[in-house]
Amino acid sequence: MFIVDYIKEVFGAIKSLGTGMRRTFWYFVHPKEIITEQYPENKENGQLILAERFRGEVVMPHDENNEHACTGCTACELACPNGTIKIVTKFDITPEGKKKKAIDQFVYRLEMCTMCNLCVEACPSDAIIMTNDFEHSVYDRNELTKILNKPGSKIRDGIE
Amino acid sequence: MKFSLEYITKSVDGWLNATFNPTIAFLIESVIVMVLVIALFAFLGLVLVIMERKVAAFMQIRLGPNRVGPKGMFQTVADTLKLIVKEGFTPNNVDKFLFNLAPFIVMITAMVAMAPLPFANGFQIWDVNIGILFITAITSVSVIGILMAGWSSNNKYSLLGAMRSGAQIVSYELSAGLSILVIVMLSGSLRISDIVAAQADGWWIFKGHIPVLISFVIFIIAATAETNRAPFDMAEAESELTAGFHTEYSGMKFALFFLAEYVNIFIVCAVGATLFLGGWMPLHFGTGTAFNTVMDYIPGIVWFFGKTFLLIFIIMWFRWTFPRLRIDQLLNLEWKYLLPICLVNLLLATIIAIAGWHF
Amino acid sequence: MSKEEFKEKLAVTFTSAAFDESGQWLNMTVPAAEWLNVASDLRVLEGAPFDYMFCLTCVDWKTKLTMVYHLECMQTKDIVVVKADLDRNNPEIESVSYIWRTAEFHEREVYELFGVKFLNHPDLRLLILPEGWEGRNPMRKDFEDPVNMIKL
Amino acid sequence: MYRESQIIRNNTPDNYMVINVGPQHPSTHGVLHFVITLNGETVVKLEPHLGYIHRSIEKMCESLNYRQFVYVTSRMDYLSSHINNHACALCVEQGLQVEIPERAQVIRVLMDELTRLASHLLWWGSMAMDIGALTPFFHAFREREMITEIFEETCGARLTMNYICPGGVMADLHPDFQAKVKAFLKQLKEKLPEYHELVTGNIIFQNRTKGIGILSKKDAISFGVSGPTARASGVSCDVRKRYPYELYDKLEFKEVLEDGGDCWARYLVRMEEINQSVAIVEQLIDHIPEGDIQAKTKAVLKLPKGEFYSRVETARGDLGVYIVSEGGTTPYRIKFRSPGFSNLSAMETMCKGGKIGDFVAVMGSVDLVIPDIDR
Repeated sequence: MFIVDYIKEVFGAIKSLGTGMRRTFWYFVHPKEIITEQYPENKENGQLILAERFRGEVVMPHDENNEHACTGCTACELACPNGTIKIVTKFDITPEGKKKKAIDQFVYRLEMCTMCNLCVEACPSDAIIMTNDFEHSVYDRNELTKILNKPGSKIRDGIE
Repeated sequence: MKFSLEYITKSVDGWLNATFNPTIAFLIESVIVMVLVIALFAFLGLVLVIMERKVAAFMQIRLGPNRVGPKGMFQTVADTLKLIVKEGFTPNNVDKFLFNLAPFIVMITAMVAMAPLPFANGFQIWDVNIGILFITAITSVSVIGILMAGWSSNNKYSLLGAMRSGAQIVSYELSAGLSILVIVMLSGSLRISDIVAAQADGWWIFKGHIPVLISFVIFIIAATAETNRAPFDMAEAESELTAGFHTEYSGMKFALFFLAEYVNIFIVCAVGATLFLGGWMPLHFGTGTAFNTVMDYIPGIVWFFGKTFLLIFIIMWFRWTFPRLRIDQLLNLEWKYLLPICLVNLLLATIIAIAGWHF
Repeated sequence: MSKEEFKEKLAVTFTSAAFDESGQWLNMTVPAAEWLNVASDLRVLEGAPFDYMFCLTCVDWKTKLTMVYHLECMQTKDIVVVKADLDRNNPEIESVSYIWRTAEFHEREVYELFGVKFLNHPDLRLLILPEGWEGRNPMRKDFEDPVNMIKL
Repeated sequence: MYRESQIIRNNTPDNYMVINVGPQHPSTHGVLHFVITLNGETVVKLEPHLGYIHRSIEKMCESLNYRQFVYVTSRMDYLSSHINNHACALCVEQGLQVEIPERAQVIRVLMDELTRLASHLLWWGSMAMDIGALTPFFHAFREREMITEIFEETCGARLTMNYICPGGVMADLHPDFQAKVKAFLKQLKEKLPEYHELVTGNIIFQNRTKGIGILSKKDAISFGVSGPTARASGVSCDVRKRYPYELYDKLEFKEVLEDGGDCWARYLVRMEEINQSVAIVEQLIDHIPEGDIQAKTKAVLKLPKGEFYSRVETARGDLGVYIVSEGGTTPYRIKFRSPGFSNLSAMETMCKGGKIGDFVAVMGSVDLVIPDIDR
């Protein structure tokens, strides 16, 4: 009958709305379900856990003797799709008096980097790695152009 | 002694009339009332916005604003400061007069509609004998402000939003009015203080049988629609019309729209609380029990605001749960469902009122 | 149907087409002038109507342009690739928007990127590029843009 | 001469209103620009204008070698970036004729399905948001966040992973991977009924979607529509079933078909696809074989002269990668057949005659990702 259908429709509608409202009210009275993380605070209280593989920035690790593993082979420069890496080489004079190619500056332009990991994959001597530092904001764009090898550093012995 | 604001208002009135001549006393009283209303507006704006944001956040498993002040309580103060400082931008080719007038019309109607609201026993600005008619009449003027804003903005989104809003408010006035009529019939008066007094022995929602329950539900729906709140926020319809009729407004003019929206919510909820939930009347069960005595010691103004904020919470709860209706469905809902139900309901209520079956 | 069987079947209908079955799918090169006839025949082909065009593109071979149409039959899962060579200086080919509606957008894209004119296209305008780019076709191999192109 | 249908282009009368939806509009999910002609509230004509974020990825790829160009494709359909990378890897492998180790294949399929889950979860939230319910968006993001954390742990990034590379995958799975995926599946199964309570059962939502934006089966095929949008019209077009790649022919899952063709059918298809993806992940998660994660390939890849085409099923539909190689280290011409582009062309048919609200609902249900259209 028409009237019965009409009333059924109305009550069905109200019931469907009621289930939704019950769900939101359940969340309203269960503040423990809140998943917000407070960004600058969570660094201090230890909630901010970054995955160890998270790719934030390319760095060149140096050991305690200020030595790195980069031979200046430019494999990373070739692998980079964006021209982020530029390697400036120089010639060192070894104690034997031979000329040896070494890096002068490992220029890394963070503003062009897409964190694709191809340079790290390409590096034959594992000289560069990705760190999970993600706070890159600076006031001047020039600060994003970084020189990865520390001043005075030299290549570790035994890496060709 | 029970706390009542009536003594304060009476003694202030008496002192003023004794000290000054009646005209000056009246003027001073007007100034006091104006200051109080504006203070209430500011208070409502600040409280309702933070309440809405917190309710939304908790339903959406978020924390909500929590940076300014303790638990983010001063967030709205900061927002208001920002809106005051912002440039009140007027775009090219707008009808400047109407464009600047519209927010004030919306605001003034909201202010005027507050006149007959009884905040507590005897704490009422103007106890006019057609109080409830006055409120319904005044609140429907605000649609003119919205239409003005939409038309003068020289923006198609604004125009669409304003037209939607016009159609919507004209339709939902009907069911809001009819559901109010049920209470008016049962109380036998349009004067708000009489309606409240009629609920001294129990709120209408408890003693009015099913017709009052139905009209309460319909009133809440119509109130949501009349204040352009989701799921009936066709005038703004964020995902369709960006911001609807106030797309082009910024700065303080936008703040006025924003404030008026929240004040309107407060007014319709206060009307709902007065008509259905007994206004400032405390909750009573039976007669002369200890429970009733305890309830009597809670001041009327607390009851009034408690009930109003409960209704406001329900309306916010709607907003953060439901999807938006489409404009034709919105009108269908009114003309196909709410209006017939309202008319049948009115008939039932008439029978009950005539036969005196209500408690 | 294997590629060979399929080729034999098509070769009966399309006498002017050259077939190449070395690739992943059966390739079929037709003269540009006959493309519209071939297309409408393929669309209603007996047993395997190619009703789904999933790719339409163009390749610039520096001496010529080649239109590449990937067609699929929804029922038999057969795929045929139809190619048509165009003159690079005045590339023109009949539009197939009326046969496969998806071609309308793809042809507009090819029109602006390669400058191929589609005859009888319902709405041949620039789709992606802003106004004023008519005649400059960025996907052609000899396109030069001194401002926006960065050579690594 | 065969004619699919008459394409009628009328000049609209002067009293119709033209509004620009986009490029900055809350419901276009990006910088898509629609010029909509309205008669009152009714959509008379709808015309997309593209190109606001066109990066010309096809031209860029012509100067990148076969290892480098994969990362760019993550930026096309950023919600299914694993699947995009997968398509490129498949195409290059087809040219190189290399066999992928089984472990790598399983990892790829797992990642694909997790991506599909993440994409559909985001779609669910944003569709509800388009219709006007804001709360579901945050609820969907809670589950999606778990997937992005899984990706972050294994792949090193949350959105543009560049994890699947020609020859296999870039890194081995993180030791916690299986446990985390299982925890995620458990949570998703717990929360899915809530999704249905919040949105699916809601009478307003049903009224907003049922019978809205109907795309007939004939039109769907003619417009080249693919993915869930086409399957909601009854077109069986799941590439995973029709032209199986990797392990998909060995897995048990259903191709979800609906025949309504309206927003509601599209909604149901995607919701059911969530269940199917969960089923696929459950089949594989306990049976990841040991072995290599990469086939042995040269440092610099060279494809033989020829044409290679690979098709995969992304969360939005059929993604095709068409490489024309001249034998060098870079592709001579590369074409991405993106699902969004074809789906977009069917928008006018779906929206015509509806209201503005219907347009928004269609927009939500078709689930367009603008960088995918603009490439």
